[in-house]
Parts: sequence; C-alpha cells; structure tokens
Amino acid sequence: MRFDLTDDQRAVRDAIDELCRSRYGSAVARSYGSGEADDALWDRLVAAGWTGVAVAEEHGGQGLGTVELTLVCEGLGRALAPAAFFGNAAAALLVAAAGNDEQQRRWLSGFASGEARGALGSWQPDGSALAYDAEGAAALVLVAPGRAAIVSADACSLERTDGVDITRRLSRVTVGAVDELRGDVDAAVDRVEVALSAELVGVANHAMDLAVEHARTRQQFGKPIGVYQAVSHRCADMLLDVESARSAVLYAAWTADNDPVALPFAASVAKVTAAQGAWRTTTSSLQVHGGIGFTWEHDCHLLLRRAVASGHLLGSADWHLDRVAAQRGLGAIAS
Amino acid sequence: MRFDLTDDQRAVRDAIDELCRSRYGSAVARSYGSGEADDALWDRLVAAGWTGVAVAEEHGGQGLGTVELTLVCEGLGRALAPAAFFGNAAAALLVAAAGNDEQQRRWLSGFASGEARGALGSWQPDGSALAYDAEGAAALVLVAPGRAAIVSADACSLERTDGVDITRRLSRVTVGAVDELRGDVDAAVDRVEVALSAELVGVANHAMDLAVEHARTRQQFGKPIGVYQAVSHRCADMLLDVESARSAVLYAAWTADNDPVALPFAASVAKVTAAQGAWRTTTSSLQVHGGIGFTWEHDCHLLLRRAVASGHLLGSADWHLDRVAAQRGLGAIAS
Amino acid sequence: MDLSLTPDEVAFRDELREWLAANHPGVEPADSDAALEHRLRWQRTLFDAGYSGISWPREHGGRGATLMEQAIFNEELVRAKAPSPANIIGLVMGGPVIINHGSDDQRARFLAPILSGEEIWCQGFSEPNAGSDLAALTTQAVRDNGGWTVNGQKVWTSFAHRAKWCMLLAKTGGDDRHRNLTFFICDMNQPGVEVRPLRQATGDSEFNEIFFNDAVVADDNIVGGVGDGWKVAITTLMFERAGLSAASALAMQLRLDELAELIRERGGRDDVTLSRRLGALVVATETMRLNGYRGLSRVIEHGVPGPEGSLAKIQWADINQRIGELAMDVLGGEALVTDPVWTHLMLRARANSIEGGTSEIQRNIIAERVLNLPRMR
Amino acid sequence: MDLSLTPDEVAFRDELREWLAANHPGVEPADSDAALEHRLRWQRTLFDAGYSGISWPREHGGRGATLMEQAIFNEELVRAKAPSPANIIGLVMGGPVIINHGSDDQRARFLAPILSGEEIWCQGFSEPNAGSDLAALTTQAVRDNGGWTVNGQKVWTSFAHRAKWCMLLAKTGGDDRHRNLTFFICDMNQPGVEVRPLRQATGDSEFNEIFFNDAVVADDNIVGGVGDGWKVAITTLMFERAGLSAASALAMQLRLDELAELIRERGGRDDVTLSRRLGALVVATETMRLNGYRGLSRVIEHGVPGPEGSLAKIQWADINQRIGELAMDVLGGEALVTDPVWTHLMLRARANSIEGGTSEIQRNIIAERVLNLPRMR
Repeated sequence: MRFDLTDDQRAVRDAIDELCRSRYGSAVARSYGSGEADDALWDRLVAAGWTGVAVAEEHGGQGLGTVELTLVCEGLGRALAPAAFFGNAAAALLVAAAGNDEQQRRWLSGFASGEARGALGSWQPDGSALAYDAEGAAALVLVAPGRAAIVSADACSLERTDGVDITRRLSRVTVGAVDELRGDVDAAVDRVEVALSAELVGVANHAMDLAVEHARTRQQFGKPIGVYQAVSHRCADMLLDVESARSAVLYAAWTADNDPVALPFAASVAKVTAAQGAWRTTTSSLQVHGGIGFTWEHDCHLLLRRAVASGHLLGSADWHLDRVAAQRGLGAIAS
Repeated sequence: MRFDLTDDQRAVRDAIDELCRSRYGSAVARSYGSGEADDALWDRLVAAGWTGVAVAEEHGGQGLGTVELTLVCEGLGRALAPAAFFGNAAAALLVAAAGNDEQQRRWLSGFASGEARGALGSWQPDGSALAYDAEGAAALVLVAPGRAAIVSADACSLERTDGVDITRRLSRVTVGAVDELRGDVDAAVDRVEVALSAELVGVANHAMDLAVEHARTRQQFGKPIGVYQAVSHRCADMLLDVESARSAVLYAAWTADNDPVALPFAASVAKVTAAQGAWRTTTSSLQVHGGIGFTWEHDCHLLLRRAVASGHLLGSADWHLDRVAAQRGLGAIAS
Repeated sequence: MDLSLTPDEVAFRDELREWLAANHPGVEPADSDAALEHRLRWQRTLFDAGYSGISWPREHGGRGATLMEQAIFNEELVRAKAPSPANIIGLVMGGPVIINHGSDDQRARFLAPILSGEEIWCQGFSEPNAGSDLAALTTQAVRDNGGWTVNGQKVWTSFAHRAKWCMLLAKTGGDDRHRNLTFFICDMNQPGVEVRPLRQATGDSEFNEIFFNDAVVADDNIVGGVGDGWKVAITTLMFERAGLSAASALAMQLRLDELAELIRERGGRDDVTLSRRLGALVVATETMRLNGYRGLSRVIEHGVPGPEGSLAKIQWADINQRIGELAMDVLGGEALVTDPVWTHLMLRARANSIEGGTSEIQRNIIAERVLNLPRMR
Repeated sequence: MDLSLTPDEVAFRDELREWLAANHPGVEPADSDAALEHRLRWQRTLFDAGYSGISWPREHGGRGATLMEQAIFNEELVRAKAPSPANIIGLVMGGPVIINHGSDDQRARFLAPILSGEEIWCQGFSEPNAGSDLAALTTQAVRDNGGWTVNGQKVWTSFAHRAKWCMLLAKTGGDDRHRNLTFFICDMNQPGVEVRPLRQATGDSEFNEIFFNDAVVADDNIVGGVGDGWKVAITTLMFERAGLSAASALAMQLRLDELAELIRERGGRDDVTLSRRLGALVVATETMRLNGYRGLSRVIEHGVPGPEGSLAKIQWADINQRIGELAMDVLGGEALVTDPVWTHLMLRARANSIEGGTSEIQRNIIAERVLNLPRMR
C-alpha cells in the first residue's frame, strides 16, 4: 500500500499548477466571470490534451484514472478556473458510467478531444436546471438525485443569471426532450462529486495559503499576528480541514477505479469533508485577513463564493450524512 | 423596566451563598453523594424557611416569586447541593400549577414547611422512574411529557443506582397506582425546567470561576496561562454562556409569574441555553485545568457530572428546539 | 426585577407607535445615493417631531429621554421596519462625545445640525495598518500657525463622501501610546481631503477611504485637549455599543421569521435539521436581546456603558453569520444563484466579526477587563 | 498511489488473522490488576509466536516488519478486539529509543525483557508544574560517586506500580533549556522510588505519581549523553504517535457501530439529528484513518515521523469527545444513570485533549513546524 502520488501523478499536478500559474489568476477569473474576457484556459487545456485525461483510450482519451482527474481539478480549483473543464469532465464521467454504447460513441470522443465540449446542469425542483459555463458547449448532461440525461445544446435555451460564484458564468437552462442515461447513475454521480470535491480542496488550500502568508507578515501590536493563538490556531484548523479533505478525495478517486463497492461511502466522505472544509477555511481565512479580506479587490471573497456555490452543487451535506447513516441502519433513507 | 435584582432579591441570593459557604462545599457533597454522610443542608434550609420560598402563603409558604426561587436554586447549584431542595420545590410547583384543590391542600403545606418533603421523579420509557434524593421524602411527583402525577412515598419502591452525578443519590423508582395531576401540566413542568436551569447556571458559573482562577495563577512557559488566547478566549466564551443562561433564566422566571403566555418560549430558551452552556463551560473549564482537572480530587468532574445529569433531566435540547421551531410553523411538532 | 414597562414608558411607546404608523417613510430605495436621501428626509421628519437624538439632554436639543426610552425607540423603529436616520454616527457618537467632552462653543456650533441632519458626520479612526491596534495609527497632525496640518489615510468610514465633519484621531507627538493621540473635528469640505469609495466583498460601497493631504484643522476643533485622543475615542466607541443590542436582536428575530417563511416555501418544513437550526438561532437571539436589557439596566444604575457590550458584539456577529449559513442550506441547489436578500446577508455577515472591533479583540477585552485575566506583554 | 495491499502484506495479514482467531485471549477482566495480568499473558503469547515488537530489527529480537505491516498488525488487533500487550510503553517508546540512541550494552540488557513482557516500562516526563512545558521540569539528578541521585516528582505515568524501568527525564544542570536535561533509565525497585496511584475523574486509577527521594541511577543507564535528554525525549514522543492513528480510527469506527446499535435499540433510528450526528462522526473518523495512512506513507518515504501526528491527535480527541456527547443524548433521560460503557467513555474522553500533549499544544506545533508561523517569544 502506498497512499502517496506516483512520480507520474506528481507530474500531472505540477503541469496543471504551472499552466495555471502562467495562464490563470484571480484577475483573469474576475474578467472571465463578469463577461469581459473569454475563457483563456480552455484552449490550453485542449491543446495539452487534459480534456481527455480520464476518458478511455478507445474514445480518444488518455485513459488515466480518476486520481489523475482529481489532481487536475484540484489545481484548477486553486486557480479559480472556469467550469468548462469540470463540466466537460463531469459530462464524460456520467456518459461513460451511465450511458449506453451508442451514447458513449456519440459523445465521448468529442468530450475527450474538447472539440465538442460537455457541460453539467443540475435539475432544480421547478424543472429548470442550473449550469456553469454552458455557452459554447455541444451538450449538457443534467443530473438530479437518481437521474441523469444528456441533451444537445441546440435543444436548450440558456439564460444568464447572477451567480454567487463570480468567477463562473451561471445560466438557467430550459430543456425539452432529453436522452436519459439509464446505466448506474448513482455511481456516475459519485464520480462527479469526487471531481467537484477535488476542486474544493484546491479552493480551501488557496484560502489557507493566503491566511498563513498574511499571518506571517501582517503586524499588529508590534508583532506579526501569526504569533497570536486566535490566529495561529485558526490556521492549524485550516490545515486539518485541507489535509482531511485531500485524503478523502484521493481515497474516493482511487476507489472509483479500484474498489467501486467502497465508492458511495468514500464519495460521501469526500463531499462532506471538502464542502464543509472549504466553507470553514474560506470564511476563517477572511477573518484572519480582517478588513482587507472583505474588500472587493481581495481574493478572499472569490474563494468564499466558490466554496458556497460548489458546496451546494449536487448532494447536500445532509443528504450524504443520511447515506452514511443508512449504511449503519439509521435515519430516513434506511427506514 | 428594570432587568436587575431588587435589594430584597439580592438579599435572597446573598443569604443562600452565605449559608452554602458556611455549610456546604464539594467535600460535603462528595460524602453525601457516596452515602457516607447525611444531607447537611436540608435542615438548615427548613429552619431558615427557604423550603416554602415560592409556595403561596395560604399553604404556609413565603409567597415569593419564581425569580426568588431561581436565585435559591442557582446558589444551591453552585454549591453542588443535594436535590432535596430542588425536588421539593419542583413537587410544589407541579402540585400548585397542575394539582386540584384537594391535592394542593393535602401536599403543599408539608412541602412548604419541609416537614413532608416532595421529590421529583422522571418517568422513563420502560415505565420506571428516576429520582434524586428521594429517600426520606413523603411523596414523589412523577413527570413525563404531558403528564404529571403524585404518589405517596409508601407506595413506591426505591432502588439505589449509580448516577453520573456523584453529589446526589439516584434511585430507580417502581410505582403502582398514582394520583394524576390534571391541571396545566405543561405550564407546571416549564416552571420546573426554569428552576433546573437556574441550578445549571450556578454550576456553570462555578466552573468558570475555577477556570479563571486557574488561568490567573497557573504558570507555563514562564507566564500565567491566562495570557494565551487559547485559554483567555475560552474563558471569555464561558462568560458569554453563563451570562446568557442567567439572563434567560431570570426572564423565564419573571414570565412564570407575570406573563404566562410567554413562559413556554422563555422556558425553552432557558433550558437550552443553561443545559448547553453548562456542558460547554464545565468541559471547557476542565480543559483549561489540564491534567489536574481530570483528577478525582478536583471539583471539575463533579461540576461536569452535574451538568450532564441535570442537562438530561426533563426535556432534551432537541425537544425544546422543536417547540421553538413549532411556534414558527416548522418541524415535527408543527406538522 | 420588573420587566414590564412603566406607565410612562408605555405611553411613550404607544405615542411613538402611532406616530410611526402615520409617518413611516416607506420602503427604502435600493440605490445607495437615493437611500441616503431617503434617510436624510426621514431624519428631518423625526427631527421635526422631536424624535431626533431623544436621549440627548433638553438643553442640547434632545428630549432628555431615559436610556430605556431610547431603547424602546430603537426597538420600535426596527419593529416598524423604518430606517435609521441618515446621520446615525453624529447622533450616536459625535453628539454624545461633544456633550461629554466638548467646549461650550463646540456644543453651540455642532449639536443642532447633527440633530437636524444638516451636517453628516463620519468617523476616522481605522487605518490600513491600524485595524485592531489604535496605537499603530500613523496619521499625523502637526501644529502650524494657529491650526493643525493633517497627513495620512483612514479606511472603513461610512458616509464619508457625504459628510461635513470627520471625527479624526491623529498622532500629535510623544511616545506614550495613551497620550500621543488627539481627537479632531475635521472639515471634509476642503482641498486637502479626498474621499474614495471602498468596494466590499458584497459589491456594495458602504464605506470609504479618506486621504488627508495637508488638510487643515483649526485649534478650536480639538475635543478634550491635545493628547486626550485615546480617552475621548474610547468613550466614543462605548457610546457606539450602548443600548443598541436589544434592537439589533429584534432585527435579527424579524429576519429569522423571514427565514422560517423561506424554509416553509422551499419545502423544508419537516426537515428537523433545518427547523432545529432555526430554533437554535431564535434561542441565541433571544438571549442576546435579554443580555441587552440586562446590560442597559446596569448602565442605568452605574452611569457608563461597560465592556459587557463586547458580549453582544460577539453574539451579533456569530448569529448573523449562522443565519447566512443556514439560509444557503435552505436554498440548497438554488444557493448557486444570487439571492438579493440571503446571498447578500451571508456575505455581509462575514464582516460582522471584523467591523467595530474583531471578535478576537472583543474576547481580549472580556478576558482582560471583565475577567481580569493577565495580559500578554 | 496504490491503496491495495501487496501480496506480501496480504499474506502477513491473513496469517495474522488466522493466528488471532486461534489464539485470542478472550474478554479482558474488569478488575485492573486482573486486566494487567491478562495483558501480560497475552504479550507472552504474542512473543512466543513472534508477534511482539514486530517492527523492531531482527538483530534486536523483532521480525523486521515494515511500518505498513506494523500498521496492519495494529489494525488487526483492533479488529479482533484483542487487547494491547501489557508492556506497550516499552514496545512503542522504550525499545525504539534504546535501539536508536542506546549503547550496545543497553541494547543487550534491556531489549529482550521488553519484548517478552518480563520487564514493564513506564514513562516519567510530566510533572505537576510541567505539563505542557517540559522546560519547567524540576526533578533533579546530581552526580554522586559513580552514579546519580534523583529527587523530584512525576505524574500521569501509566503502569508505574508494576514497572521495572522508568524513562526518566531530569535536570542535570545548566541554563540552556535544550541542554540541561538527561534521559535516564531508572530502576523502580529501590527504596528511593515511591509510587502512588492517581485517581482520575472516571474513578479509575490508570495512572500514578512517582516520588523520587534520593533514588539512584547508574551512569550506564543514561541514554544518549548527559544533556541530550531533550533530543532523546522528542524522538520518544514522536515514536508514541507514528503509525497508531489508523488503528485508533478503526477502534473508533467499531465504537461508532456500537453507538449506531444503541440508537436503534433506544428507538432513535428515525431521529435524523441523531443519525446525522453519527454520520458526521463516521465521516470524521474515516478522514482520520485516511490521514493516518497518508502520514504513514510519508514516514515510509522520509524515514522519520513528522509533526503530522499532531493532526491525528487533535482529531482523535475531538471525535472521542463528540462520541461521548452523542451517546449521552442518545441515552436521553437514562443518561442520569452510569452506563459502564458510555458514561465511562464520555468522561474518559475529556482527558484525550490533555494527555500526550494538549490539543492547544498540538495546534502550536502545527502552526510553528508545519505552517512556519512565527512563535510568541
């Protein structure tokens, strides 16, 4: 057993970090989200072949594992990247795990190459769906508890709406007839939850890094504020949240490819830990920053907004806790 | 409006504190709880007339208010006194608020004088009841949600059982026929909850005082540990819990006599705040004390045990939160 | 202990309630400039009816209301969902400081336009490098033929772009941290003062930065004396908190009623996790309200506000933040969409534990001044 | 990344499982003396089968197992609900310290009886006035014709009343806090050593106080050199934590299964507050288990245990305390009665955030050594 990245996996992580460092930062994320600039990252990700990272080779992907996919997602989450990559990866995971042969043949190669991108929509109680960065996508995969379907973008109408997360473009989607994915939807959605959780690990880690840096340098009462336990213990708790979420995501990603029976539990652990950890870490980081962290120009609120929005995408913490409890014969789902 | 004690009320508080200081401390509480010594306090409370503090004058009591009663309870809680006073006061509150004329005539004068003491028992799901310090009582008043009844002590069999709270004597009670109290049981039980909450305020305040004193004097790393925010901010949070619970108890006690419509809400606020506050404060105080606070000889665990036991007597925090939510049209009770 | 209102208090409340019903200014406009105009008109209406600065002494233009009447006034405004008057900083801080520490000339000059709202006040204490630590202020005032020349920068000032006067805390020399600050009343309408809006995480611009570049203040506009700034400022900050917490708690109760309504609308009525979380917030808010009244009774008895306000400040921030968090969970998947009420509240509440003294500073104050714990040197 | 066991690891586990099924020592007696005897016999059984100190090198009597095999061993013991061997302190701390810092003579003298359980070890670090702060130790060792004379008091030592040897940290002169401590192996069977049981809040006496009154230690029983005590002790504390957290997490998962059973028995199955609280604890425990394996992989790669153990220590204490709190709420009105399992757990868990370095000290360690935050001087 080795619970650590291989050299190849480290290379994936480093390549994404390098790509983001040179191509994407919060200033770009802001202008993309506000509609002032195009998505500066997607073409690069396509050119480098990342779009097919976890798609099977028979459909033109790299055929790497879910672990490698989560490393890409974590790096992109840290950089506050648009949802084009995540949505496309989610669409590919859903079609691969829950689509039939025909659906897979029709869609996966386009997702893998990035030439016909997929986007993810979540059905809402009123029958509409919410989707990030769906403009320019070839297809939308829509999910609700126990259900997934794919629909060509032509058959959707998108209406831009103000999102909490201002580094992505949110649309309200109205769809007509959809093509149901009738395979193992739950297992497919669990994989998407893991990818989403990986993004949240990146967000939380970024917020922690900002807080630690601020605690080291900001002086009050003649000392760096990191000497005060009210600050330093906050930072220690952030590390606990970030590392716990990272462990949970890596494990869940590994089970997706190697121990699918363990995936539902592992995915729930990952989502609960990553969503709650990102909320705690981003809010705590803002508190460490004080007033400056509450300004529009500072990145604290971008990370916090992402934590709120992504934390409420797909299954809620309570839904996942119910699933965990049900495995022990407790609660509403069990009864 | 004056949300502050009158001089007469302060005199009540000071008299109880003085009585306890001279007559009751944790060493006495331990030997009483373990059965080594008799209740050293009850006769004094009887002699000073405190047993009738909130019983109407027509039944031989002092006819003072619920506020005065809670001041006595808080002082006795602080001193970790036995339950004889509390159980007798609870019995009197229940009979006075939910008993008929005959029941009141039969029991209240004995409760008020202390010559025929009452004790409180809580019915358990298996049909038995648990009662503190019931030996020597003339009668037991038994409560369950929505139900209260009185029974002569002759008709009960008591079996001593190990309690979490080692400063009181816990018995499992088996009863046959009981005499139902058919008046406004809910309003009666709410008054008992308020008296119980008052005891918990005393417990929490005592735990805070110990923690603050320890934080001032205990040296580590060449400084009193109270200079470290991990300690000082804990103490600040204790003050918040203690003062919030005290405000809530005083208000609830006042509504019992002056604004009964507000009592159910006020009693729920008091119980939730006092029970949770006492748990947080006693556990936090133990943490501030470190190893010494975990020794048998130290009082920290006596306070913690009392907080656990009294916090789980009568309505649980969730039950009270459900009642509060129901007033806003939410939750299980409302539906 | 008597929690009923006295007959005088009941009469005051009933009269006010009736007056508010008849004179309510209507819903506040969303646009921030229009909202300020709305609040200026509202202050004028209050002033004309004798409801501006009600707890100020009669000789200074108030109605000499008791602190309890002031608290009733604050609660009734909240209950009626009427806005605060525009010049809240002048009314709550500026006026009381001048009444307590100012000269007769200053009282004659400054008090009346505060009450009427003709002159808006703002507060210039915080600086970029002096948030929690006032001793780290670097704005300098230098004596200069009969007046003072001020250079430096202030942040987080409300209403600065509309203010006539700024309560300005500046260094005036010396090393003693309790004797090297002076409290000035600085005219904002001069070339040496530049105001820039400060955009917040919510996207709003409630606050400003002020840049002082050789700004001039007359000698007459010092409150207290040279070097008394620390003492005067501390009093100001205490006035900021006294008597507001019960009304703040009431405002949160109203908000919680709306959140209960949202839970019912969104079908979460039978989700006991949501309803118990709401119940816990109702309970916490009620204890804050009660703590507020107990604190007020202590002030009435002992004369000056004490550090108990720190408890209310911590509770207020904590409860607001938990309301925001619960609202997001109630919205569930729809929490991705900006909700004008709840998303804004969730974001805005994050500053509650920072503005007006961080929750960490409040805990320090409680530990040191209430519990007498030793202080790190 | 590969979370499956290697074929060798699988073989090791399967053989161990089979052996445990055949050799399980049965339920541990409630009486603490009888329990210790039970554990002594159990250690002898393990030793005879080659399962004592399995990760010690072969030349020192171990089987040279990998750290991963050690972790598997720990987990399988938990899974089989078999007790720890009696001489756990000797196996986990005493032996490794001597292997790493001791002389050849010390290895020859001390290691074998640790493995067999013939000589029990205890740890004498903490003192009444030096809990978190080892620099405040006052126990003195003075050189005295060929040996050392020790005076002072130690607290919170497990097994002291049955121990043959005590790892004793004592002051040996000088002001440099990192050079004035020496690590001794002190014989407990001598007139100068008195052991008194220390009764805890639970009512049990797991720990002791040791009083040293002119106790004698031979020069040969110094580990490292005079003045190396700080360095040697830090290593000891690190060995205490390495590789145990995954097994501790597994033990908590088993406990949570029992708590789920209690919830079902007590009719709380449909109370989602209880089931979600249980679910949250299951989730937290799982992340602790996973963090433990990640930490172990790092140790295997980098050789020495790092301060990541502090994260596990915080999680362990926090989860255990929350299990105790939830159990009380599940018991409800019956929580007034002492439950041999749950009341004991609730009380005992309060010490988890104190023993072995308080949670506050662990956060200091994380802040300073992992996050490189500045330290208060």
